[in-house]
Amino acid sequence: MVGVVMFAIIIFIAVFGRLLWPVDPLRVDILGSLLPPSLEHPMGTDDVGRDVFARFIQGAQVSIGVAIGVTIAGTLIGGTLGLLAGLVGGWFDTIVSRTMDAILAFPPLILAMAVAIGLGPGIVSAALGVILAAIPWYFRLLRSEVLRLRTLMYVESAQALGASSFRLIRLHILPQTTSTIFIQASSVFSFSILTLAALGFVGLGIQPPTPEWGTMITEGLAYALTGQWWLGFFPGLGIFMLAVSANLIADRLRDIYDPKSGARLSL
Amino acid sequence: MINFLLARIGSAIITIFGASILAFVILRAVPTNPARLIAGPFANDEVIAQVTSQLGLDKPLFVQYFDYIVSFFAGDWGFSYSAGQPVLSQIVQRLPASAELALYAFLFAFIGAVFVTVLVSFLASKWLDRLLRLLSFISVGVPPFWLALLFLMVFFEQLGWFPGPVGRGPAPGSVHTGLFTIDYLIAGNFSGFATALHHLALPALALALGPFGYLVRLLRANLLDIVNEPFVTVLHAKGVAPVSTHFQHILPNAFLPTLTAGGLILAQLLGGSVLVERIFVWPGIGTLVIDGILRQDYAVVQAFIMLSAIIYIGVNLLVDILYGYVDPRVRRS
Amino acid sequence: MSAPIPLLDVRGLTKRFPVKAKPFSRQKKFVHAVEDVSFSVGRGEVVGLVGESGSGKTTIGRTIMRLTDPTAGQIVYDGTDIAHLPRRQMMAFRRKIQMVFQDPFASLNPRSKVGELIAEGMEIHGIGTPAERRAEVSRLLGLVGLSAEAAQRFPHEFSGGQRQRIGIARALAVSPGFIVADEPVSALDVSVQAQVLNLLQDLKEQLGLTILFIAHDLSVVEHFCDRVIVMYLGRIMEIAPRERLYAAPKHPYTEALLSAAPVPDPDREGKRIVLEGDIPSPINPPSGCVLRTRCRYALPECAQIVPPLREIAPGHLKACIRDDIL
Amino acid sequence: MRIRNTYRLPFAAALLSSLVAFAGPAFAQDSDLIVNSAVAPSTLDPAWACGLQEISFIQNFYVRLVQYGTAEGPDGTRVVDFATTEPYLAESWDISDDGLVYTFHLKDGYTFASGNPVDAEAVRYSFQRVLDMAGCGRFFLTDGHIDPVIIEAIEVIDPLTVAITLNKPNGNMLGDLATHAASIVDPSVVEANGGVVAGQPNEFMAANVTESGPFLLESYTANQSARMVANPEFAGDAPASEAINVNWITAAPTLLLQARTGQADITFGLAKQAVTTLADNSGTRAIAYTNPFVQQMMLPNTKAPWDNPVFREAVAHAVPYEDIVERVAYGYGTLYYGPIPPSLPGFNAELSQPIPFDLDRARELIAESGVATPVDVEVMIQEGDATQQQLATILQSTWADLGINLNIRVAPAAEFQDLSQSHAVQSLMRLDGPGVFEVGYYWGYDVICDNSNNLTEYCNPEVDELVDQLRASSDEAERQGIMDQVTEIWRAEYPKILFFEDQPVVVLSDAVTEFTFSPLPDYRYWAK
Amino acid sequence: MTTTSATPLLEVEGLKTSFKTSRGIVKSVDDVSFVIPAGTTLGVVGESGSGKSVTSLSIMRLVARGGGSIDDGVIRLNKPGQPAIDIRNLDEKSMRRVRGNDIAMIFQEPMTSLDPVWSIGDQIIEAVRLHQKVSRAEAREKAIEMLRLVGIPAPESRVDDFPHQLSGGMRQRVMIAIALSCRPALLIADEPTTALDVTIQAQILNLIRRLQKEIGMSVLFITHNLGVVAEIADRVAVMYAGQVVEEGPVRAIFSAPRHPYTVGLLKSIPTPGSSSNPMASRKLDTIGGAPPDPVALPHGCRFAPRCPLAIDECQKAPPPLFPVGENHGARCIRWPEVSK
Repeated sequence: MVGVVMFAIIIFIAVFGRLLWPVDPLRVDILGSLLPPSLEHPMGTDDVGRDVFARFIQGAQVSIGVAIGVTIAGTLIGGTLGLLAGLVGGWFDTIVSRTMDAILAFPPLILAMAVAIGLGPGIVSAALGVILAAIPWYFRLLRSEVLRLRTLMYVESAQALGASSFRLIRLHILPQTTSTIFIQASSVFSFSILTLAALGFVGLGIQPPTPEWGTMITEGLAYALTGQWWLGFFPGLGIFMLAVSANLIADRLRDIYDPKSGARLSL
Repeated sequence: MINFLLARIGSAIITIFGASILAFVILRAVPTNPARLIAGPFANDEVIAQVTSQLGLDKPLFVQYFDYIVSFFAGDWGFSYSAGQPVLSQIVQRLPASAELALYAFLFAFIGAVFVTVLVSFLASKWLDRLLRLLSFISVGVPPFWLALLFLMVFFEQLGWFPGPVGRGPAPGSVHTGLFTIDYLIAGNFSGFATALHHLALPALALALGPFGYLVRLLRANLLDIVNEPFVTVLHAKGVAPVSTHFQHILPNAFLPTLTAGGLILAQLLGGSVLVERIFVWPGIGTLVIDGILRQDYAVVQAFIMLSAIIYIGVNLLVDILYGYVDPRVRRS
Repeated sequence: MSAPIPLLDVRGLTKRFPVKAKPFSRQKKFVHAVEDVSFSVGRGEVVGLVGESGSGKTTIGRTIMRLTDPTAGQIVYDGTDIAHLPRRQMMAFRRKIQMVFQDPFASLNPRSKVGELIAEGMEIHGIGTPAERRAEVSRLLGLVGLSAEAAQRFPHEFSGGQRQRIGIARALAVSPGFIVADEPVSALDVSVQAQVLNLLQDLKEQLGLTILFIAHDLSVVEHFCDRVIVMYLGRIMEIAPRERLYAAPKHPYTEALLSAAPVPDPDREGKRIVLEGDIPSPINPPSGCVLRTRCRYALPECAQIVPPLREIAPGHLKACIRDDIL
Repeated sequence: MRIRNTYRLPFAAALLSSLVAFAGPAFAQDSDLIVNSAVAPSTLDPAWACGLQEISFIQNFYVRLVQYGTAEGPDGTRVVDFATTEPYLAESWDISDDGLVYTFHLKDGYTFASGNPVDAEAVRYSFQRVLDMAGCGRFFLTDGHIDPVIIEAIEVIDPLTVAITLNKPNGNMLGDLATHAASIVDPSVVEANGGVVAGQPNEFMAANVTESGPFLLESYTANQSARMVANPEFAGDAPASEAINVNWITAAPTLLLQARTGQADITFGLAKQAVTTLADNSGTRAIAYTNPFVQQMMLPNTKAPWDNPVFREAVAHAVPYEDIVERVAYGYGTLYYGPIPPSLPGFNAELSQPIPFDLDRARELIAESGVATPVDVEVMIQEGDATQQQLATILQSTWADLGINLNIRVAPAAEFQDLSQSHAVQSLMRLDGPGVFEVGYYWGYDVICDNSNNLTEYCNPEVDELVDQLRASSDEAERQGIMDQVTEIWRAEYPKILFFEDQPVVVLSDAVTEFTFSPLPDYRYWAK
Repeated sequence: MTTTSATPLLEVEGLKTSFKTSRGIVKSVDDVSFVIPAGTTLGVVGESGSGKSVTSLSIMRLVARGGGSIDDGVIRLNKPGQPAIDIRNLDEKSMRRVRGNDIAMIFQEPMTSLDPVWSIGDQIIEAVRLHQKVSRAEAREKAIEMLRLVGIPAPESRVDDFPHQLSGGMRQRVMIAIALSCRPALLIADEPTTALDVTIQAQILNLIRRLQKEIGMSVLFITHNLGVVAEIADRVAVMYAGQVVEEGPVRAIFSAPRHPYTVGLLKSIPTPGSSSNPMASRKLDTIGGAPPDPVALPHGCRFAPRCPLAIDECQKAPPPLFPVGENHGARCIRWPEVSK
C-alpha cells in the first residue's frame, strides 16, 4: 500500500509535474546559482542556477521512461528465450543456457558498465547494458517455470487432449507465469532505476544537460561538503522512493501470488 | 564428492571462458583507438601507427583475444596508460584495500542480517517483523552512493563522529596481509586497529546496507518456509524448547540458502565497490576502475571485468563446495 | 473364458528414464520404470492395474497416452501401433484414448472456466461449431451429474468430487473409446470416492467404454474391474480375472498384497503375510525375479532368470517359477 | 621451462612492487610536507610526459642544463619567473653569433642515483632519446619546431662540454632547455630496461625515475601517492624540505576536506567554489596566482557557421563574461580578449580589452552575418570537467534566445583528445595554455596556419610571417611591436571565445614557511 | 484384552478448538469428549476436515502455531500412581515436559517430519536427552537400541544417516523410534501410514501393535481408513464436522453402528471379497451431498442435510451423544432406527 502510494506520487510528478511547475529545467540563472530550497525553488538551484525541482521532474520522466523500456525489453527478450529454451530443449537450450551463465558470471552492475563503456556513454548504451544484465534473470525464471509447468497435471491433461506446444504455451503455461513475470518485472524495474543511476554516477549515463538523477547526484557530490546538500539529496531521494516503492509492490505481488519465493535480483 | 567437485570446476572454467569472450567483445567495440591515448596529444600518425602495432591492435580480433587470454593467465594483464604501470601490479596494490572493505561490509551485512532476522522471527512480533521488512526494503532501495553521501553529510559533516572521505587512514608500520585492521592486530597496535576500523566503518556500512536488506528478505522468507515445515511441528511434539527449535533446527535449515546468496554478495563486494569507494576515496579497485573508465584506460577496465567474473565464479564454486559440505543432502548424494 | 478381441494390445513395453548422469562416470544409469510388459485390454473391458509406488503402473498409463515415449515395445490400439506414431498421425488417436487424472485439484487449469476446459478437446480436434460445443458441454455436465451453469464457473469453486466429475466430462468430450483412469479416486474421501466410482460404472455401461483402471487400492479394483494386472517394480507379476485373483492368488506378491490390505472387519482373523524390507530402487532392480529379495518362497534360482509371464489357467498368468506354492 | 620462467616473472615482479608500495606510505612521517593535488601523472617518462601534472612531478627528480629564476610573489610567497634563465647543471654557456650553436659547460660532481656521473654523454643521450622517441617531450625540447626538427646535432665535446646545433635561430631555446623534456636521464638504466625504440613509449620509464635531481622517489603508487626525499648525493642546492608526501586525490570533496582540516600543507586544484568556502577557515590561506591558462571555446574558423567572422563576433558578444567570472570562476578569473593571455610576458592590456556582454549587439551581428537562424551547433566538452559543463550550459541557455541551438557533447578524456586532434568536432571547450611560457612558443601552435595543434584553425599568412620574425628575435622592443601588431589583427577576427584567464589558487596551511608558485609546480622551494 | 481401570489414561471432555481464518472463525473441534483407558487404542476416523487432526494437536497443545486456540474443555492425563495432569492449564514449560515424554506423536508425512540437516541418531538423542538425564554416549546407545527396536537393520551404522538416505517406511520407523524413546504413556499417531505403500503400511501397523504391547502405552490412532481402524483400534470415535458422532467398541461400531454417518461410511467402501459374490452390485451405496462449510455449520444436527433419516426435528437442536449400548454413544436422535 505504501509502495503504491509512493509509486503513484512519483509517477504523478513525472507526468504532471511540468504542468504544475512550468519552470524550464534548462534555464540558467547564473547569479541565482546554489540557492537553498525556498518557496521559489522548492529544491534549490544548482551550480548554474537551474531550478533543481524542475530538473527533478524531468529526471523522473527520464528515469521512469528508460526503466520501463528496459523492463519491457528485458522481459520480452529474456522471457522469449527462456520459453523457447524450456520448450525446445536440446542444443538450443544448452547454448542459450551457457551464454546466460556467462552473462551471469558478471556482477550485474559491472556488466551494465562494460556494455555502456563498449558502446560509448549515453542513455541508449546504458539502457542496453541494463537490459543485458536483466535478460538472464528472466531467462532462468521463464525456463524453470516452463519446465515446472510442463509437468503439471493440467498441462499434461491438455497434452493428453492433443494440444500443440504452441497451444500449451499460449493457454496453459504463459498465463500461469504472468504473476511471476510481473513480480520479476517490478524487481527489474527497481534494479534498472538503481543501475541507471549508478551508471550516471560513474559518468556512463545520459548526456547533459538532460537531467538524470544519477548524474545529478554526481554533480551534487562536489557540493555536498560545501553546504549545498540539495543538489545531490533530492535526486537521490527520487531514486530511493522509486526503487523502494517498486520493490514494495513486487513484494506485495509476491505475497499474493507466490508467497514462497524470496528476493531475486539485487544491485 | 570428487565427481561433484570436478563437474563444478569444469563448468566454472567453461563459464569463465564464455565470460572472457563476452568481456573482450564488448570492450573491443570501443570506438576510440587506445594507441592515440598512449601516444599523447602531440603525436603524429606515424607514432600512433607504431603504438598500434606494438599493442597488437592491427591483428584480427580472434588473434587479439587469444593473445589476451594467454597473457592474462600468464600474469600479463596489460599496461595501464593512465598510470604508466602494468595493470596487474596496480590491481595487486589495490586489492587489499578493496578486500578489507568488502570483508567488513560483508560481515556487517551477513552477521547483522542473520542476527536481526533470526531474533525478530524468534520473538514472533508482528510489529517488529513489519519494521524489519520495511527496513529491508529501504536498504535494498537506497542507491549505495547516495547513502554514502548522506552518511558523510550526517556522521562526518554534522556530527563529526567518523572521519571524512580520506581513504583508509594511516597505514600500519609493517605489512603482512595488506588489511590494515589485521596488520595492526598482528603488530599489537590496538589504537591503530581502532583508527583503521573507524575509517572503515562508514564506507563498510554504506556498502553493507543493500546486501543486508537483501539477506534479510531472503533469510526471512526461508525462515517462514521452514517454520511451516512439518518437522518443526514434530520438534514441538517432542517437547523441544522454542529456543532450541529455532536456533538448532530452523536456523541451520534456513541458513543454507542464505549461504549461497552470501557468497554471491561477497564475490560482488570483493570485485570492488565501484560506487562507494569513489565517494570515500578508498584506494581500492573500484576507484581504479572509475578512473579507468573516465580516462578510457581499457586495459584496466578489461582486467577488472575479467577479475570480477573470475572472483564471482570462484566464490560461487567455493560456496557450492562449502554447501555440499554443510548440507547432508548434497554431501552424501 | 475366452478373452474378447483386444482393443489395446501392449507388447514388450519398456520404459527407462535416464538418471542425470554423473560426470566422468562410464555407465549410464536408468530408472527401470517399466520392463518388458505385455498385456491386452478387450473392448468394453475394465482392466485394473495395481501395484505399489515404483511399480510402473502410472508410467504405463502415461506411455499409452504418449505423454512420454516408450523406450521399446508396441502399443497396438485397434490394430495400429501407436507407440512410435509421429505427432500428426497420433492426433487421430488422441481422440480415441483419453485420460482421467489422479489429482482433481491439479489437473484442471485454475484460470480456465469449466466450460472452456471441457470444450478444449473438441476445440483442438475441430469438433463442431462453438454453439454445438456449448450444447455438448451442457450435455456432458449433465452426464456427470453437474448442472449446466457449472460451465461458467472456475474449478476452484468446486469440491474434489465435483472436480473429478469435471475431469471425467473433459475426457469424454472427444468421445473416446478407451479411458486410462490413473488413480481417479485415490485423492478423494471415502464417501466421495463411492460417488465417483458409481459415476464411472454408469458411464461405462452407458457408453460402452473400455477402461484401464490404475489404482493401488485393492478393494476398489476388486469392486470395479473385470480383470486385474498386478505389477511390482516395473514388471507384471500376475494377470487374472478378478474372481480368480482375489479368491486364489497364484503369485507370492499378490498373496502378500492381498494379505497386507487392511479390511474393515475387526473380526477378520488369520495370519497376515508381511513382506519384509523395502521396495528396492528401480535404478538397481534385483536380478532375476525382482521380488526375490522380499519373497518368502524365494529360491537361489530366482536370482538367475527373469521368470516369464506364463499362463497357468485360461486367462490367468503369473511370473513366478514356482508352481508348488499357493 | 623457458616459457614458464618468462611467465612467472611478471607475477613475481607485480607482487614485489605491490609489497614495496604497501610499505611505501608506512615511512611517511609527521615532519613530511604534504602536497595534495587533483590530477595524477600518467607517466614518469620525461620523453613522453605532456601534461602539467606529469611535468611538475617529474622535474623534481632530474637535473637540467638550465632553470628558470624566481621573483617576489603575493602574500610573502615567491613565484617562478619564466623571463629569466639561470645555470643549473650547466655552469655557463656560449651561443654562436648566428644563434645556431649552443655550447654548454657542465658542473662537475653531479651523479645519478646509480652512481654514474651526469656528464656530457648523458646529456646527449637524454636529448637524443627524447628526439627519437618522438613523444610529447620532443615538442617541448624543440620549441614546437618538429617538422623539421630544429635540433640538428648534439655533440659531446668533452665529458663536461656539450654542443647543440640548430638549423635556424630560436629566441627561446634556453627556455626550452629548462623544461622537464630536457631532463637528464641515466643512460645505463634506460639501456638496461628496453633502451630507446623510435616512436614507442618505454614501459619501465613510465613507472620509474632514474634520479639525477634534488629528490629521490622513495615510493610511488600510481594515481594515488608518492613519497620523495631529498637526494643526499645531489651536488646542487639541497631542496627546502627533507621529505615530501604527494597525494593525488581525484575526489573534490576529499581534496577540500584535507585542505580544510590542515591534513594537507599545500593543496592544488581545488574547485573555485570550494576555495571560497575556505575564506574563513582558520589555519589555512588561499593564495591566487596567475598563469597563462585560459578557459576558451574553440571555434574552428573553417567550419560553418564559424567560418563567418561576423557570426564569430556575434557569439563573442553573447557571453555573460562578468557573471561567469563571478559564479563559475568565483572571482578567480581575469577578463581580456586577445591572442596573449594576461600573465604571459608581452601582454598589452590596452589592446586586449574584454568584449562586453551585449545580446542586442549580438543579435544585430547575427543578422548582419547572414547566418540563418535557428542554427544548430555542437560543442564538445570533457567528461568530468565541471567548469566546462557549467560554461556550456550557460552558453546553451543564453544562446537559445539568439536562435543558436547549442548541443553539448560530453566526451571522455580519450575520445576528447582523439576528436580534437583530428579536428572532427564543430567546436570544443578547453582550458589551454602554453607549456613553455613564451609567446612565440604559444603562437607557434595556437595561431599559425596548417598546424594540427591549432584547434581554432585560425590562418592568416600575415600573422604567420610576424610570428616567424618574433620567434627568431631576441630584441625586447622589436618583439613587443610584433606582438601588439598581431594582437590587433587577431582581435578583429574573433577566432575563439575567451571566457577568462584562470587564476590558480593554492591553499597553504599555516605551517608552510616557504612557498614558490609555478604553473608547473617545482617542489624544491617548499618547506614547512 | 482391555483392562477397564477406574481412571482412564486420557480424558477429553467438551473440547472446543477454533481457528481464525480470513473467512471467519472455524470451529474445527466442537464439544468433543472421549476417554482412552490405559493400554488401549482409540481409533479416530473421519473424512478430511472432520477435526481429527486438530483434536490430536489440541491434546498436544500445538494448535496456537497454526493460529488456533483451545476455547473450552478439559484434557486430563492420568498416569498411574501420579497426580492427574490438567493439560489445558499447564504452563508452557511443564507442557514441554509432557510432550515427547508422557505423550508422543507421529505424523502423516514421514518424508518431511524429520529435520533434514540432522542425522537421525542426533534427532533421537535430542529427544532422549530432553527428558532423561543421560550422557550423550548413553543417549547414543539408547538411540541405537531404539532403532533396533523399530526394526531398522544395522542400526549401529544407520544411526549416523541423514533422513534423505532413508525410504519412507524407514523414516516412519525413525519417527516411531523418536516418539517411543522416552516410553510415553500415550502415543498419538496422526495418519501414520497414509503416505505409505500397502505392504509397508502393514509393517508399520504390526510394529505399532508390537511396541504398544511391549511398552504398555495407549494409542490415539487417527486415520481415514476404516480398514486400518478395524485392525488396530479397541475403541473407535467417528468424527464428522468437528464432532464425535459415534463412539464405541470397535466391534460395535463395525457390526452395529448407531449413527447414519457411520453407516454411510461403512457402506460406501467397496467390500473385499465382493468379486466372489456374483450377486454383489457393481454400484456402491453413497452418502449424498457434501460436508458442510466449516464457517456456516447447520444449526441442528450437522449431518442432517445429508442424512437419509433426517426429520424436521433434526434441524432444530444439536443432538447430544446418546448412550446406545455398553460404552457406546451416538449423536443421533433417531439412533434406535439406525441399522447397517
